[in-house]
Amino acid sequence: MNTSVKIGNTEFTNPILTASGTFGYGKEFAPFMNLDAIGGFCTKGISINPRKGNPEPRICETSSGMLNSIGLENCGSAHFLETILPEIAGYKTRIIVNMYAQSVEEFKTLTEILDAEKRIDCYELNLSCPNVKSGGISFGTDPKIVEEVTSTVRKTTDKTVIVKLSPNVTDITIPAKAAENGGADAVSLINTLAGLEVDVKKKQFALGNIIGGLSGAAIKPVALKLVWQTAKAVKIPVIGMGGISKLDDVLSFLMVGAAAIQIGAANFINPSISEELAVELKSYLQSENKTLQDITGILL
Amino acid sequence: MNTSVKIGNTEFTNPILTASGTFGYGKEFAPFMNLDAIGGFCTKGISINPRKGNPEPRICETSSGMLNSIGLENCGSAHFLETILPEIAGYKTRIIVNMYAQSVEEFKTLTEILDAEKRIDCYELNLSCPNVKSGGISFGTDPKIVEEVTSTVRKTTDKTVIVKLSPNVTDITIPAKAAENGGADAVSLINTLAGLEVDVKKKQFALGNIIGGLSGAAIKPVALKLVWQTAKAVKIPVIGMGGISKLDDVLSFLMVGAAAIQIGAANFINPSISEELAVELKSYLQSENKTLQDITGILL
Amino acid sequence: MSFNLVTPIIEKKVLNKDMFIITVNCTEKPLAGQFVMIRSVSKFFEPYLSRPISVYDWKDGRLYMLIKIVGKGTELISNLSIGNIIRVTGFFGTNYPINGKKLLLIGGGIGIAPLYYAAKEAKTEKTEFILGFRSKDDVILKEEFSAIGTLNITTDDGTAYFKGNPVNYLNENLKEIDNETVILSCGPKIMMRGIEKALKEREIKHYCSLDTAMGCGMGACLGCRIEVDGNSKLICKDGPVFDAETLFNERRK
Amino acid sequence: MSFNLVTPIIEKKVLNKDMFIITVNCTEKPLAGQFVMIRSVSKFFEPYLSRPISVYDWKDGRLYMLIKIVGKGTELISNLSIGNIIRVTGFFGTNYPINGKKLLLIGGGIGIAPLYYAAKEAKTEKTEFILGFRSKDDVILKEEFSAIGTLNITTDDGTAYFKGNPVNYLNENLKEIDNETVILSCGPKIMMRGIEKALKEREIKHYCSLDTAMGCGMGACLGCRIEVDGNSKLICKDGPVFDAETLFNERRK
Ligand SMILES: Cc1cc2nc3c(=O)[nH]c(=O)nc-3n(C[C@H](O)[C@H](O)[C@H](O)COP(=O)(O)OP(=O)(O)OC[C@H]3O[C@@H](n4cnc5c(N)ncnc54)[C@H](O)[C@@H]3O)c2cc1C
Ligand SMILES: Cc1cc2nc3c(=O)[nH]c(=O)nc-3n(C[C@H](O)[C@H](O)[C@H](O)COP(=O)(O)OP(=O)(O)OC[C@H]3O[C@@H](n4cnc5c(N)ncnc54)[C@H](O)[C@@H]3O)c2cc1C
Ligand SMILES: Cc1cc2nc3c(=O)[nH]c(=O)nc-3n(C[C@H](O)[C@H](O)[C@H](O)COP(=O)(O)O)c2cc1C
Ligand SMILES: Cc1cc2nc3c(=O)[nH]c(=O)nc-3n(C[C@H](O)[C@H](O)[C@H](O)COP(=O)(O)O)c2cc1C
Ligand code: FES
Ligand code: FES
Repeated sequence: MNTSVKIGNTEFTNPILTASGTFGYGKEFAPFMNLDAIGGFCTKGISINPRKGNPEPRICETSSGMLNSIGLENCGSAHFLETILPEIAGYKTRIIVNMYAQSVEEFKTLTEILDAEKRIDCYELNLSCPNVKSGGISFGTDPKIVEEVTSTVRKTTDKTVIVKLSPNVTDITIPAKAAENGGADAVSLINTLAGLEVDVKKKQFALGNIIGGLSGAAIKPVALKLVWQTAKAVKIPVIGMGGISKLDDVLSFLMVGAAAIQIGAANFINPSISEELAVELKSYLQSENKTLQDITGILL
Repeated sequence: MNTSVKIGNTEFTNPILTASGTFGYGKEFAPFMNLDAIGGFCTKGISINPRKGNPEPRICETSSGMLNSIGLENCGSAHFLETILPEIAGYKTRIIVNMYAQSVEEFKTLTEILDAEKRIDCYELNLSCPNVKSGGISFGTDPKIVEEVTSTVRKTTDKTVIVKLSPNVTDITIPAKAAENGGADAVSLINTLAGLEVDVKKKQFALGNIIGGLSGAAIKPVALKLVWQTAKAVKIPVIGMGGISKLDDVLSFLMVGAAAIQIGAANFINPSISEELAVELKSYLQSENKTLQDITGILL
Repeated sequence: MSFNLVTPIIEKKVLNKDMFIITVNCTEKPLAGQFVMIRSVSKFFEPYLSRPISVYDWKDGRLYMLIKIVGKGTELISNLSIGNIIRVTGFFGTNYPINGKKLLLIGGGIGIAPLYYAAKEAKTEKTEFILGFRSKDDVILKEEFSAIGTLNITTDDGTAYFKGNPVNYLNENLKEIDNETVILSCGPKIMMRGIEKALKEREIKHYCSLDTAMGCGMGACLGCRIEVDGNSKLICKDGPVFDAETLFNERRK
Repeated sequence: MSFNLVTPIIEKKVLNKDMFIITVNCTEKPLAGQFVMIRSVSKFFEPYLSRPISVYDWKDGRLYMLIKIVGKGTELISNLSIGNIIRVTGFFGTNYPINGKKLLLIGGGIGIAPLYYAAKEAKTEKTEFILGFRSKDDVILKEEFSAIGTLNITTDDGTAYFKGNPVNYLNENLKEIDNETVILSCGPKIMMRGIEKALKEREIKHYCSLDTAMGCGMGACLGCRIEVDGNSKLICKDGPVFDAETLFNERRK
């Protein structure tokens, strides 16, 4: 049963990937699952220099979900290349480095730093982070900047370039088309929904950073709608994510047009869920006597 | 313990209101609660002429929430004035008529039709409905139209005018300020988040209309963030709603700056929840020896 | 008068792997065919919506509910034990007309639930049931139903009683049913439509109880709307009992 | 070796209205001070995150967890019965150093949980406990703890044993504690900070176990980060056991 998916020049053995920030650098999950059982995984968002991230508390539980304001704490590109990549280079699964930068130049520099590394298969550009140059409003909201960042990275690398979109926009198809025009191999969506929680007893915000990103089953309907809308608006593959926790969720995203999916916060609930869903998807396709292409996009 | 709140020229006995579309026309809940125990309620969205609404299925359960694509089925302004209003006129609680129209002229006409009715205390303009004139994109996304609709209605009535905002925008403070400039007495937010669900077994969309509105506990963090943001951006009162199901939720919205709150889908879980929360709010304030104003906006 | 109770389960009887009966105190008296909305009461809102459940029986201030485990909500309720608290709101919906001289109650699967109380409340000369089950070991409540009417059982796989579904049984016995008989039915739509087709040349009244996912159950959310004869009806308020002839309009074809 | 078990509760002991012990089979052997992430397994994701729970005891392939009902998650687990399935993942975190000649284990409230297994695993000449409770009827597991060390109990309201909290007890008995003693503590932050203050002029080693809400418990979400001596540490991975001196740096003041 062939479940492989081609995105850009990267062949994934199956469409089950894991989402940035919820899978560490992969090795944290090795004790619990066979990393080669999934198509690939996204690393924590990497920036040129290490980042401390936001003040505590940084996570807070919500109804059927969680808020996080980690603030993209990461080890920085140098440490990633020298220490972390060698530890995960041995796996066969595809490695997608999620990139975090605060200007077009930074995205270019970061790509150049990483590009020599053969073992990195794809880049996922996190465009929902604040663009310091334009007063902190996120990159993802201005199509011109989305296109500029995408085409700049496109010219700097032959690796597969995935542009990750934020749901906190009026019309997500605008940044999606801008990424397509910029030469992206695919778009991935959705990043977290902006939200906050109040600790009523302490009469304080629950998160140190006040605003955080909402993930988990609660946001799945919003993610499905935006994936369906985007899959109809662009020709490049769409990678869907947002609240995926069971096989039906995987199938829902595939049916509305996602070529592959990413599992995020559900990795915290069951560290081997991504492998389990890859196995369940195969047996579903076998029992229905269908190929992946048979169900992808049937509701478009 | 005085818990009253003044919005425009309307005095509410307490800040607990119920949301349009989740409280019918009020009388459906009379067998289960004392309607005068809450500050007021919003009617189902009323349009000039009766509307059939969307095809079935029209509701679908989600994780900690529900999707609806009712499509603003309602009895129309004439039937509302002749048959329904007389049945609820006897209650003391404030009556807020939620208005649904597809053009500025229609909003004006609808206001004129309703305005003679003394028993109607406020209007809540539902600006998250599609604006047929501008190709169905919702009113709420274009600040010019928001301001035009608001000022048109403002000039047509002395009743309290509340403008209800959709969360499906990049920056909700833009339509909020436009409503303020148009002369709105208050803004109320959030309306539902756009979303969809898939019935995997039937390989179909769960809703007849494909896209529906997401309500319930799942969306509360998003609603809190948008209410906090809006309360900081405008001077007029903000009425907060989105997933309110328990006292802590009411307090959270008040603390981030809501002058009053609306309970929506939770009315389906417990038909007397709005009365219960009004009672619980009073005893909370008594036990904390605080007035409503003491806790409203302490986190702004 | 309506009620909105937060009340403990006082009795629980497991009939087979997916059917059980739970009992709560409820002083209000229901009409035949009415239903309640129930949910487990906890700090969580999962599943979010309450579930519509018919009155299976009501006596001495006690409400009995026959429940089949279908999905998340009914499964959660099935895991509750005596003493656990549930919210029960009701009674909702219109009633089965039960003043007919002769009653024929046709139920499919869990559709049998509202038929017991309806038959018990009816003052008729002749009460007969056709109850359809998948197979022998799915058959439940035989004594209860036969105590209040002539019970004919069908099993789809024929492992016992009449082989076939209730509509097959009806078609084979149509001649014995006179025009004074009123048919009350509940079950899958295809069964109710099948009954209508069987009654094509007949003047027999047939009321059916519809099943659909519900938001509020009390006429507020407009989620259960269907079109009957071109106009909007709410299954929870204008139903769940409808005149099958107008609903399916199979007889004029 | 790590494990990710979906396994039934095989034993449950209720100690008082908000404390209980549950047991599951678990062949892996933990180190003193390590913890697991547990959640009830159901179709719903409420509460969403798993809860970090220390190893209270481990013997003959069985893991014992002492749990205090605080909020939604611990309450849900408390309602489970023998046979109900839970997910248990672990073992996470660093261990208490237990090779000291003399051990003084100080616990406050539910903080006593990791101290039992730590003391049992330690090969020491002298093991002593100071366990603090709110009042007399909150005192639990007296036999268990006194069987493996000298047990001193404090109650905030003084209704039994020493009146005051563990730090008051420590201050009153500081002289008898020689510098060879290693202190292991777990409980509210103010208690651990209080111990550090008491040890101002002393060269006594003190390791404390921190408590915080956790997302993954396995070093992937970065949600449990704290700053120790200016650099980023993860409570779930670089802790939960920390050198209290560096953490609170009360001794240099
Ligand atoms: C007026 C009325 C009276 C009823 N009386 C009874 C009764 O006495 N006993 C009893 O066991 N059940 C009764 N039902 C059906 C019962 O409400 C559904 O079985 C229940 O809502 C399913 O909920 P769930 O959480 O188990 O399934 P879900 O987890 O919600 O869904 C599981 C699957 O069942 C489907 N489904 C959900 N709701 C319904 C529904 N209402 N009908 C058919 N399929 C559905 C879903 O589409 C899904 O595919 C009645 C329904 C109505 C409308
Ligand atoms: C390493 C470690 C080991 C632990 N070992 C044990 C143990 O052996 N036995 C035991 O009973 N508990 C232990 N805890 C604490 C336990 O994890 C929390 O009590 C639990 O997570 C609370 O979850 P809840 O759903 O009951 O509370 P929630 O419903 O999540 O919250 C209720 C209230 O408690 C607060 N709260 C939530 N989590 C924590 C927390 N971790 N610490 C303090 N307050 C919290 C919340 O802010 C809220 O105000 C341990 C915690 C850690 C980090
Ligand atoms: C703790 C946490 C950290 C995250 N960090 C990142 C990140 O560094 N970069 C990024 O693009 N997305 C990040 N995300 C977003 C996820 O990749 C994903 O887009 C989002 O959580 C929705 O998917 P889910 O509901 O399956 O989690 C993070 C999410 C969580 C919960
Ligand atoms: C079944 C249903 C019908 C609704 N109808 C309307 C409507 O007619 N007009 C409107 O402005 N909002 C309508 N809403 C949105 C609610 O008023 C409210 O803004 C939203 O549900 C968020 O609040 P909640 O999470 O508390 O339900 C409806 C919501 C539901 C669930
Ligand atoms: S279920 Fe809400 S109106 Fe019928
Ligand atoms: S709890 Fe996730 S990294 Fe520590």
